[in-house]
Amino acid sequence: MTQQTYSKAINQALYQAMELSSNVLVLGQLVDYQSGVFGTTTGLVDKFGTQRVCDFPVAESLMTSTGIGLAMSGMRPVLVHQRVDFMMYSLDAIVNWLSLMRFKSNGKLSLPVTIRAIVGKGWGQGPQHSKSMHAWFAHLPGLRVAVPATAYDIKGLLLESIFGENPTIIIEHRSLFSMTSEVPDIPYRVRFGEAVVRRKGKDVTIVAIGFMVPQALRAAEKLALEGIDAEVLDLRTISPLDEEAICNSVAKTGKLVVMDPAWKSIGMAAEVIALVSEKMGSNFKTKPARICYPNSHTPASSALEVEYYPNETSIANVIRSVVYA
Amino acid sequence: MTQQTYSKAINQALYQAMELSSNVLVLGQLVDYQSGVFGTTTGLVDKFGTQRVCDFPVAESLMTSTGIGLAMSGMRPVLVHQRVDFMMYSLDAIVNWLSLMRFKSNGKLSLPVTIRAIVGKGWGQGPQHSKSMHAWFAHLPGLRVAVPATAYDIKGLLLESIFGENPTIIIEHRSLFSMTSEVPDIPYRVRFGEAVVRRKGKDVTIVAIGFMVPQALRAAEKLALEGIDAEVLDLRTISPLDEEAICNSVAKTGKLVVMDPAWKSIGMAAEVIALVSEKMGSNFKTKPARICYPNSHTPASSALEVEYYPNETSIANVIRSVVYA
Amino acid sequence: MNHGELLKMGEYNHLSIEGCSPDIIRCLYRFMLRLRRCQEALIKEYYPADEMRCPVHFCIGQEASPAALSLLLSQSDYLLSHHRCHGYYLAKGGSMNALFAEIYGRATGANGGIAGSQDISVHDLNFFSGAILSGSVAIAVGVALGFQTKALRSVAVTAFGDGATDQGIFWEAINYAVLRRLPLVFVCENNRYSTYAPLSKRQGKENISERVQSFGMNVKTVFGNDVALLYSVFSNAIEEAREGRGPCFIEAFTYRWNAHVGPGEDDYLGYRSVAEREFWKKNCPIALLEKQMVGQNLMDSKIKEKMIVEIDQEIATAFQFAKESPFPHLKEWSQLNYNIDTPQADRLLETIDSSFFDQNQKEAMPGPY
Amino acid sequence: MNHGELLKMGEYNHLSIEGCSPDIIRCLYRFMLRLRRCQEALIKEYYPADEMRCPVHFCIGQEASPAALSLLLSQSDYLLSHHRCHGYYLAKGGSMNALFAEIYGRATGANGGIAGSQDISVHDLNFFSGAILSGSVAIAVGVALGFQTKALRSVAVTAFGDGATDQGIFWEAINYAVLRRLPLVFVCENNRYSTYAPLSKRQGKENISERVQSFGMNVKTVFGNDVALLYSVFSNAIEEAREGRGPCFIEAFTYRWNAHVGPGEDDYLGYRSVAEREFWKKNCPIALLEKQMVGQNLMDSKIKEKMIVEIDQEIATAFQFAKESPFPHLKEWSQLNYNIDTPQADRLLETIDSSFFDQNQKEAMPGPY
Ligand SMILES: Cc1ncc(C[n+]2csc(CCOP(=O)(O)OP(=O)(O)O)c2C)c(N)n1
Ligand SMILES: Cc1ncc(C[n+]2csc(CCOP(=O)(O)OP(=O)(O)O)c2C)c(N)n1
Ligand SMILES: [Mg+2]
Ligand SMILES: [Mg+2]
Repeated sequence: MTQQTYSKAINQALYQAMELSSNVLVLGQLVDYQSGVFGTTTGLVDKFGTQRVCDFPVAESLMTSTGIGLAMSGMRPVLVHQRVDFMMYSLDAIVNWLSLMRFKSNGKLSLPVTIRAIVGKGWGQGPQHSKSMHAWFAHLPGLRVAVPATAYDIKGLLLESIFGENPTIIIEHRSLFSMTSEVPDIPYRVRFGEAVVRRKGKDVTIVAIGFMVPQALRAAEKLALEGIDAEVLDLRTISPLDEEAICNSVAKTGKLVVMDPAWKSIGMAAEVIALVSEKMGSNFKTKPARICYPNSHTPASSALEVEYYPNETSIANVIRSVVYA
Repeated sequence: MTQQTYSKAINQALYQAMELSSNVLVLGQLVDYQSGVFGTTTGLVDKFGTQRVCDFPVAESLMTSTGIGLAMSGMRPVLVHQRVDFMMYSLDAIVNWLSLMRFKSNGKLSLPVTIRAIVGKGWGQGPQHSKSMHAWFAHLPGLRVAVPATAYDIKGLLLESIFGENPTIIIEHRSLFSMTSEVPDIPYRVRFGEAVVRRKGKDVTIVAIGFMVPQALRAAEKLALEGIDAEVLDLRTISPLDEEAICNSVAKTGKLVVMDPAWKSIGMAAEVIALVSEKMGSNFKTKPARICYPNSHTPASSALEVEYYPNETSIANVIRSVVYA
Repeated sequence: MNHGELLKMGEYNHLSIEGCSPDIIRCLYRFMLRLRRCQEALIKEYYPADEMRCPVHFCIGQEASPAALSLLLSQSDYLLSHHRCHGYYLAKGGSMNALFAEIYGRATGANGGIAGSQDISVHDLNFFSGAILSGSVAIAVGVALGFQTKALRSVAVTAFGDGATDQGIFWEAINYAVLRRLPLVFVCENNRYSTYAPLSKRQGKENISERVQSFGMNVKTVFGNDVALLYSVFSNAIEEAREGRGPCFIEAFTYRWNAHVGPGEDDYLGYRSVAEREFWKKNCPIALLEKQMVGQNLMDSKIKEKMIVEIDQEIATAFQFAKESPFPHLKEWSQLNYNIDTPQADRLLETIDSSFFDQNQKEAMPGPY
Repeated sequence: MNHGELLKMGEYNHLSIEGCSPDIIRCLYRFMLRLRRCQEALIKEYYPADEMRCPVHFCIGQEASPAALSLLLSQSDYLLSHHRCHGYYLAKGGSMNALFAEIYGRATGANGGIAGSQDISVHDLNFFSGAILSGSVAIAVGVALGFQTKALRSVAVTAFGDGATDQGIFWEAINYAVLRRLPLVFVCENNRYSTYAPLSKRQGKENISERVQSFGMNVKTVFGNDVALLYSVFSNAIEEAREGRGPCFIEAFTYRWNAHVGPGEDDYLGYRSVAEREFWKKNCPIALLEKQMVGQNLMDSKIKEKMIVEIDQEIATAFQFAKESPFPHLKEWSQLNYNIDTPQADRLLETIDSSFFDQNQKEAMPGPY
């Protein structure tokens, strides 16, 4: 067990997966250079060679189809996209083939394809380098979707995805790459559909996703000084969703804030609120709220990024308004 | 004002739009054959020629980009996809270019591109011919999304979209094509963001989208015989969403059922429930409910289609359960 | 070679069965006849029975290519087909019973009634198809890459129409197959049309193979109704691929007799000429072969009669099987879409009970890229 | 022509300014020098100032192609560029002030600070760029189709790197441009690399132009650092396109001196050889032209000095403008993403107050397709 960064944890998961099974391949642009997609694939090619660590042409569409074919032939490919945005070229393969092969084969063939997709933020990533799109993937039947917030989780979920049997999309927020947590050295699993309570509290439930988790925790610490005792639930995976954990927490606190690093409308935050409403009806003590991005593309200017992304103040304000409504 | 089918209303809207402005073009596979995409484009080529009614290669990706370029050069293209499923090849163009051109041009350039996308159902359309995906498009900033349920609305919304200034996706459910309503002969508009109450009622609000509207109305008639007085709200467009109309109705009835012809999770139905929760908190008299498709791809067998799609009985049951909870 | 030139040719008289063993010739013939009669029977039954409730793309006139493949692929080879897949499904050893039952939407169908005609995919047969154009071509690349990585001697074959070559992903697939020298054979059945749209309305130049060749691919263009020729060309290509000598692209010029989809005719739309249809009907792949066989005493009316009786019996059985089979019933959608088992993860990964995270870390400001 | 062959060439000595008017030569030279110095200045200031907070793709070594275009396009022509767009932006008449301000994220930037370096798009200039590879190539097809439909004499030019030709949509665009004979000129700056990956690692054959030609396209391959040659080749292609004689594809072999992105170097990654870099630096497009100009008395150290002073003054002004400009502020995201005005609809469409729908109709069961 050592303290490790998120990016190093990814690197370790890939290394261990490739060691554990010769069926594991990594495909993506520039995965075989020393820079290694922000360090996450560095060194793999030295150990496993270019047949298993494949630099791919700038043809994202084909790359996903190739991943599907690899899985059909018994392999367990990991596809890497430097940005979720670049992956948009491959949506046909994801929607019309990857997500539905198990279904259309009448449950006979599962495709263990893992897609790592990185979200940019900051330094003027702008509208073509900062999209997350995880709500899209979670809406689609047949896919698992993880949005890990910690180094521990990314390693465990990546391994679980590679050695699981479903196609999986793992959304990795670039801003988390340097954050550290305790990461066991052995190959371990984190299961899909199991949220984790990162902070116990009784006044309000904060359901947080991915990159919003550390922000929720910091906000909770800050609000604790004012006497607000927030519970922070890290969903970890959004498909499947740990409905029970969400409902249990809201049953206790009666108040709900959902923090989702994505556009507000028709996203995961709406799903969480709808879910609780359906299950618990009028048992909300106050009106629930979403903390998300505006329904707008991302501006490049740092001055506008500050206004676009929720910050400590705006987050705390929303939580207070739900607690004291 | 004559009684007209949905498909004929589309045909008329296109014809009138092309007559009104030489900037209007129609692009799509087989738009210039007599069969005319289920009759919706029949005859256009005879009047307007192949430069304005363009049969396009089976290259959906390029087709959308071409539409974008046309709009950049001052045209008002209408793109036609025989199935939403085929349009998945073009999502890069939609996500990374079409939806964000206005934004990235700092509000200087709007792209009046209209995309007509048809949803299949029945006769074994199966998993690659029946997806709707409207929640995806509505989640994305920068796009307008309409899901017209009547011949009257499709004509007005199509014209409004062609002569409006935003990129718009119009989801047309194939099962509606033969349904009729009164359709004025003149070119008229139906505005985005204006829902319509199709049936007044006081016991429960049924928010219905597209293909679910006639089903909601039939269910309401049936339930009226049992003494349930349901209000049916047809959203007509889901981006923008008529939040006021939704909240007004629920404020009156206190009970909410959302009928969305799409997968249940993380869709429009979740958004509607979340929205009402946020605005009205615990003012629900009973737990709201969604009537959607299961989180599953569509089976081909007619026996399974019957189990997959909500039917009169299952719809009435859910509404009853919300009313009498 | 292109359709325009072929049309001027009159009756094709290059077909020769020299160098092909009588057994193989008989098998090719029988496969084509069986496929033809099975399609014809389905067409005849489609509307009267009104039980085949899914879009079906029949392949009458295009029997040669699946016939040739039927003798060349082993179980461990993969065959990936487009929507017009009945012939290829049978070529990979699929049963007629399961085919009919799938079209009838029954639980005993090749995919339990889930997929319908255009998405038949049977893992046990290593056979896959799908309705989205070019999709399975691109997926075949991955299958072949898998074989190469594992140093297997298996081959992937992907069969598709000229329409697939409109799509950009097709060209990505060609490029990558060449780049990696994949054990992959591309079979393009160029029947001139994508639905009603002729090639000349969709592509700037009618030279698919030339373009593919410019990517560095081995290509062959052949008259696609000459089954003996197809057999030898496919056989070479598959052998080369199997031996690690890289991919091959074969363009087979052929023609669809029936409507693009469904049991009817769509000629009333006027998208193809009478002369063209006549030419191709005159060059029926079955009749051309039969003529050669008769000339060499490999076929006579008695043999044919016997074959027909057998085949028709198989067809009748398949109809009966399909019609008597139960419809599927489902209560649980989830498991059909998601696999809840994790045998590999169970075996290889540890379960740990812990999670530490320092919540006071600030997010990083990434660099310029 | 390909990079490997060029490398054996030593110093390029075919550059000739014969047949080009001195005025044009001077303009080409000045454009390149201005672009070079402006890039160098941005690079120098990038980290110390720490105010250019967006990814920037510099184009040192690749000044010739934008320089040549700068003299050939009118306002009504469209220019669509990839991410490495500064040169093209200036070529289309963009101001240096607005360029710098955009990179500095200021309200006075070309896009008000919204877009950043790699997405600069200015409708008034008919200039557009974007970070997603091949996207703007495909969009250019639509622009050209618009011109053709309106029978305008405008031309669309799209500039991109070799990386864009990896994408399938690129080949869709080539096909369609040929099919419709669009007034469209493709300018491919082949600098051998997509980020660090050389062409040979991404494409089965190093023959982009040959492949494009097989689609029926007119193609030209040229040494991309010979600005006079580019000028004449572009000029012809644009003229042909303008006259309705169809599209053209020009592959210009060139080289990026600096890192793929950002102000630094990325050679430490070892992805390109010293010899290669040396070759290209020796064949600097500016130095090659200067040599010719000096030979013909079109340039001497005094003229150059004067140019440099002017250019550096413009650059200093641009920095000052950018740094002194205010940051943008936004409260209303909605209007930036959606246009609420509907002038055309207001003018053309009637408003009606009614809606009838017979709710007792049953849905239709569509046919097989
Ligand atoms: C992506 C996509 N776009 C459009 C279609 C609709 N479609 C179904 S079959 C077909 C024609 C295919 O022609 P071709 O590939 O030549 O095969 P053929 O039908 O001639 O055998 C088309 C366009 C589709 N299935 N997928
Ligand atoms: C669809 C997509 N995939 C990946 C990227 C990441 N990317 C940015 S620039 C680049 C290399 C482009 O190379 P090329 O087109 O040759 O232009 P150059 O940078 O050499 O000028 C890549 C792969 C992208 N921007 N878009
Ligand atoms: Mg065809
Ligand atoms: Mg390059």
